[in-house]
This record gives sequence, structure tokens and C-alpha cells, in this order.
Amino acid sequence: MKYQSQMVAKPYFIAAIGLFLGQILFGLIMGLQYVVGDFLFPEIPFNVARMVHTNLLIVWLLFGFMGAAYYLIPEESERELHSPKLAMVMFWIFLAAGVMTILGYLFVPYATLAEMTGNNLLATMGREFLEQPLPTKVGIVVVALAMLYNLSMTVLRGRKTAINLVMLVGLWGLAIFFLFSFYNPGNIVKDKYFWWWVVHLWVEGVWELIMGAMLAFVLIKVTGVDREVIEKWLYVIIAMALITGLIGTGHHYYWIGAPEYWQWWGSVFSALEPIPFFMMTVFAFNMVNRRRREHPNKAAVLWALGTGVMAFLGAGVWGFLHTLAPVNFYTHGSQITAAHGHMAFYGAYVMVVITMISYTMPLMRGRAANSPLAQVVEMWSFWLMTVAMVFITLFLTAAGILQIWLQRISDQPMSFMAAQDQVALFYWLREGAGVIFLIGLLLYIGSFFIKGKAATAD
Amino acid sequence: MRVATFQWLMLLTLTALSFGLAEAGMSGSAVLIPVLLATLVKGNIVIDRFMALRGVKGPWRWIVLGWLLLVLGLIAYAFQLAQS
Amino acid sequence: MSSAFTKSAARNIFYGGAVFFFLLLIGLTFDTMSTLPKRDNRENLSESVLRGKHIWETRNCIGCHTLMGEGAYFAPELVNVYKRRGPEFIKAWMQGQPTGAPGRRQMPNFHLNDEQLDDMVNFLKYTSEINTSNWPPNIEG
Amino acid sequence: MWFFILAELLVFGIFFLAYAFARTHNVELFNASQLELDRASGVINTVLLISSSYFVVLAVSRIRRGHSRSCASWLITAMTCGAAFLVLKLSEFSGKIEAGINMSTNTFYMFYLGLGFFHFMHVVLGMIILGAVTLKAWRGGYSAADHAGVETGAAYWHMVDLVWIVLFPLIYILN
Repeated sequence: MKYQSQMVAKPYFIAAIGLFLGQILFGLIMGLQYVVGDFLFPEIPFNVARMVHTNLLIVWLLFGFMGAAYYLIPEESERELHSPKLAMVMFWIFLAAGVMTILGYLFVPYATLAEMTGNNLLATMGREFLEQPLPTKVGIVVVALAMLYNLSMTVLRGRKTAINLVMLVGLWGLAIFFLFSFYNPGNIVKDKYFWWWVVHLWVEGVWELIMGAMLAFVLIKVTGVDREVIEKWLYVIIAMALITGLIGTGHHYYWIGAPEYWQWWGSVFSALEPIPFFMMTVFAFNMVNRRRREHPNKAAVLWALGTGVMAFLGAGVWGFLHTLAPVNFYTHGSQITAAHGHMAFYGAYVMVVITMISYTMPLMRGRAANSPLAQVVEMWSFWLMTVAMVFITLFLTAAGILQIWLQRISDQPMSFMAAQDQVALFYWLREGAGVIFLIGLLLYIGSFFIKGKAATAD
Repeated sequence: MRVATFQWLMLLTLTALSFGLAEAGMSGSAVLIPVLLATLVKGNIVIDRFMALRGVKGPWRWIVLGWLLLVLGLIAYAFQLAQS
Repeated sequence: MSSAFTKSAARNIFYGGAVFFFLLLIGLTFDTMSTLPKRDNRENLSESVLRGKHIWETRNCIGCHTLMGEGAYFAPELVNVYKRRGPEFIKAWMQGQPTGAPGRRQMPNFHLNDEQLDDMVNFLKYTSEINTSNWPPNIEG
Repeated sequence: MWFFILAELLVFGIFFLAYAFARTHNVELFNASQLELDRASGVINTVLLISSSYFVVLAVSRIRRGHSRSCASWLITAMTCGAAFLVLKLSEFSGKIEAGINMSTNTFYMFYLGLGFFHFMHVVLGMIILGAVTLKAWRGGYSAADHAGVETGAAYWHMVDLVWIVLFPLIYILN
């Protein structure tokens, strides 16, 4: 760590991990509700648990991105952060907003919450992933703008590298596309059409820029490969991500009332979306193989490689499985979508944030790397979580295939609930894998508390 | 230089030929095969001469030529399929 | 043919490609918006349907159900529920919740009054008449 | 750069094959709609693009000998052809739009307009690239030894030409 102000990243990362734990606990509740329908009813109905699960994911990933930005932008710009104080104020505002929102979901009926928070003035709530009350949405915008001001000033006055420019472009895009969450026309087709401008253009657009910048930053640090080479790769990867991903938005427009030509445009371009993810895998392995030094932080290298592989599997392969319109006609809105969503978010975004945390946390705690024992525990947590996620995905895929067969393809289609009963076994297996994931996560958190002499490069 | 001019004239001639076949109101295999062959030759000229990929080391030339052959071949197949 | 592929070339491709494809997306969006009136059943967007959509949102229905395949996968697809079950069934169903059947998935009772129930049904009728290119594959959704 | 040219070719290739195979389900519709196209405009456009590609070849051969100005003039000639292509294509499109035809009219027009527009934007982008190269050449920014920029721009332009060479017979002629 070269600059004192990079330390503001630490609370962001701690908050991220804390909320991650919350996300997983609610995930387990939902998983159980899939098979024991009345579990915790009426205290926590499924829709509330899901809202908490997905919103916690979004909030903690945002914490992770912000923390990463506050860490890497000063280092790349070679100067102190414009205002560390502003960054800390924003941290507390964002944390308070996030926690209040979650508590609101849990303890206030959603309709009452909507009324209390001014949803009748500007109705934006009740749409998937954008359930946040109006004040929270405004808060997100304020926090994002304050952060962008802070980071932009730092970059403007400092060194401009591909990494900090791409990170900044990604974060600006994140803030700008979020503005579409305030547009909620009565016409449900238009509503859905522009809803994707937030959701798709985030996760299959600007977030990939943020992800690429974070991965490139860590790879430069842990491999010592020439910056020119890594930055060239970064540009090529994110160029492909946007070239395929922007029109790839069309794969969400097949069945929501948009014109049918989207079936062609969406299929062709989203079929190419695996390319940038595949390049990311090649990139990570290539750079590690060409490394010029042995970094003592083995765990961070493992996470970086894991990100490349799992992002490709989850976002690339599992995305491709059901992106072509004729296939998607049957798979749309089934457990296949859930399978893809789980592995893609874990492989791409969860893992890249953990990569960043894994690399930076020891530095912020005053050592190049954690003790060998702490690293071994962390690597165990890597394998437990990753393997558990692979199994969650496989079980959900199996459930999805069976569901589609029974409910949509068979000559005598079953009703939704009848089909759900038939696939219950896979939901039980998924819940089991989820418990393993939780154990992995607890181990991960535990690894922060293992003391010992810092590892050195051997 | 002169070679390039010759190739250019060749491209124009082949275009005129394809156009003429269509204007003559021909259809089916009578137009499919000569037009696709003309396109193949035209594409080959652009790839090998204009893009100057002929004689370039590495896979580039064959990838681009392969693309042309594959696309035209499958087009031919699809059109034959439609006729039968 | 150029052999040296420089970082600045890669950067230009990134910025150029992003602008190019974003403009293409905007162009296609423009065309979509002009085509939508033929497909999105907007002529039936009555006041009641709009109120129904508001109820749909403020009860977080999307947290369990899908609508046109988007939402949670915990409960049935509702874009065509109007055709599958009819208006009276939908109202009776919502009033009858939760079933309380042990071990079964439970839907909360939202205590909607008669007018709100009608609004909800009208909203679901409106969605069932949107041209979704024949999705879902069958009536079960 | 070649990586992106290949990526572009891949996208166009998929669209071409999608057209060819979509046609097998709808031969009459495709043949009937194809007859409504302005084939003469298509062939003139082919001539324009082929010629502009040829002028670009001339420009590259000039810069190889270090003639910056003459290289730039040939590039300008090439871009003039490109501009003429764009004008003709626009008038073709506007004719269709005035006739009330759009991408949702039928599958054939989805491809004709969609592919045409997609290619159109590539011509625009190619012109921008050539424009930048021309400017630099005119200022003497390239030499006989170092003119990678010209070659890269030229390769992109030939790719746009190559795609049209396949697109033209496929959509305007074959039935």
C-alpha cells in the first residue's frame, strides 16, 4: 500500500463481507422454502426473503466495487485520494441506507413501506432487483455521484492509466444507467424494456469494465507482468464485452412484447458474449504463467484464476446454453435462469471482489500476505464455496430441465406446482450444497482472524 | 499497380455478370452456381490481393478464406435445401 | 498487413466499438418504440389497469411470481393467468390465501378490497393480451 | 486489429447464414419481397465499394513509396465513393420507409433492413477510420518505413467491402 488514503477501502470491504453473509443466510431460508413451503411463514414470506437475498447481493457488490475503486485509483493515479473524508462519510450513509432498507423489508409490510417512502409520488418500487424505496434509490445516486466526484478529481490530477480510466468509465456507466430505475411507465412492455437498461447494461455491460479493471490491477501486482501487455488485454476484453453485450441486450426482448427481430439480433450477439469471458480466462492463466515474480499471497492468485474460470463457466457457458431464441422459448423464466444467475454472479462478480479483498486486505493490515495457515484456510474456503456453487448450478439445471420437460414440452403439460413437486429432490440437494457454501463462507471469514507470521515469497 | 487495376476490372466484370444473370430473369441453380462462384472469386481477390493476405505467415489468410468458403458453401446448401 | 497491435489501437477499438454499438442499440430502440403500439396492447391501458399495475408493484408480486418469464421462479407465471384461470378464480384465489396447508408454499393475503381485486384482474387481462410472440409455450406458463 | 476484423466477419457470417436458413422456411415470401428491391441501386453500390477498395489499394501502394500526399488523395477518392454509397443506400432505405416498410414487416425485410443498416454503420465507421488516416497521411505522419496505420485502416475497409460482396448477391440476386 503506497498511499494512506487507500485505507478507506477497508471498511467498505468489511461491510461487503458482512452483508455477503446475510445474503447467504437468506438464500438458505429461500432454498428451504422451496421444499418446506410454509417455513417461516408468515414471518418471512418468500418474496421478502428473495428481496433481501438479491438486494444484499447488489449492495455488497457495490460496497466491493467502491472499496476496490478507493483502493486502486489512488495507487494507479499515484497520488492521495481527493477527499478521504468524503469517502468515509459516504460509507456511513450507504451502510445506513442499506441496513435501513433491509430492516424495512423485514419489519414493514411492503405496501406500507411503499406508502411511507413516497412511492405514490414517483412509483419505482416492486420491480425485480429495483425494489428499493425511493429514498434508497436517491441515496444510491448521491453516494455514487460523491464517489465519482472524488475519484474523478483524483484521476484528473494524477497519472492516467488504462486501469483507472476503465474503472472510472465503468463506475460512471453504473451511475448513469441506474437512472433508468426512476423511469417506470404504466405500459408494462416499455417498463420491462428499459428496466433491462439498468439490469443488463449493468451486469453484461459496465460491470464487466469494473471487473476487468479490478482483475487487471491484481494481475499486474501479483505477476509483475509488463503493464503494457496487461492493459492491452484489458482493452481488448472489455471492447469485446461491449461489442457483444450492448446488442446482446436483445436476448431479454424475445418474449416481453418487443418486435420479433430481437430474436435474431439478441441471439446472434449474445451467442458471442462468451468470447470476452473466455478471453478473461486465457488472460488470467496466461499472465500467471508468464509471471516474473512469486507473490507470497498465493490465495489472491488462486482467486484471480478462479474468477477467470468461473466467470466463463457461469456467464459464458451457462448463459450460452439458453440464450438462443428457439431454446429460450422453453427455458425462459425457469430454474435454468436461476442456475445461470447463481453461477454467473458468483463466478464473475463475487469472485472478483473477493480477489481484490484477498489481495488488498493483508496490505491494509500491514503485511504483504497473510500467514501460511491463514492462506491455507482461505484456499479451503475457495474450494468449498466454488465447488458448492458448481453443484448448486448443476442441481438447479437438472431441476430446470425436468421442470421444462414436465410443464412445457410434454403432451400433457403439468401445472406449475405439480411440476415443482416432481423436482423437489433437486431442491433438497441444492439446499445441501448451499449449506456447504455457507461453511466455506464461514471459513473464509475465519481466515481473517488467524494470526501468524506473514508468508514470504519462496 | 497494373495488377491491381486488372483485378479491379475483373471484380467489375464479375459484378456485371451476376447482375446480368438476375436481369435476364433466370432463377434456381442456373443463377445460384455461377453467382456464388463469381462471389467466391471476388472474395478471393479482395482477401488475397487487396487485403494482401497472400503470402502472409500464420493462419490469418486461411481463417479469412475459410470464412468465405464456409459462408458461401452453407448458403449454397441452404438454397438447394429450399429448392427441393 | 500490420503486425504491431498497440495498446492505443486496442483503446481506440474499445471506445469506437462502445460508441458504435451503443448507437446501434439506440437505433434499434427507436425502431422498437415505433413498432410497439402494434404489439403492446396499449389501447387497453385503462385507469383501472394502471391502478392494478401499482398494486402488482406495491405487493411485490414479482418476488415470487414471474410475469412474461421475469421475476422469481417460486410461483406460477402470471402473464396468461387470466386465460388459464379466468377472473373469478383469480379473485377467489387471492381472497382464500394463505391456504395454511402444512408444508405447502404459502401466499400472503393482501386484504385487497373489491375494487382493488378488479383492478388486479384488469391488469392481468391487459398483460394476457400483449403480443409476446406466442410465449409461454402452453397455457401452464 | 485482425482479431476484430475476424469478429466482425463472424457476426456477419452468422447473419448471412441466418438469412439463408430462415429463407428455407419461407421461400415464396423471400422471393416475392426480393423482387421489390431496387437491384440497380444495389449493383451501383457494389461498383462503388469495389472501386473504393481499389483506390485504397492504390493509396497503400503510394505510401509504401513514401508519397504521403498522393496516398491521401487516393484515400479521399475512396471516401468519396464511400459517401456516394451512403447516399444511395439512404435513398434506398427512405424509399422503403415511405412505402411503410420496416423491420417488422416480414422476415425478409427484417434481414434486408437490419443487415443493410448494420453494414451501413460499418461503412460510416470505415469512413471515420479512413478520414483519420487521411488526415495523418496528409500531414506526413506516415512514411515508407512506418505506415501500419494506413494498412490497418485499409484492412478494415476491405473487410467492409468483402462483406458487401457476399451480401449483395445473397440479398439482391439469389432466388
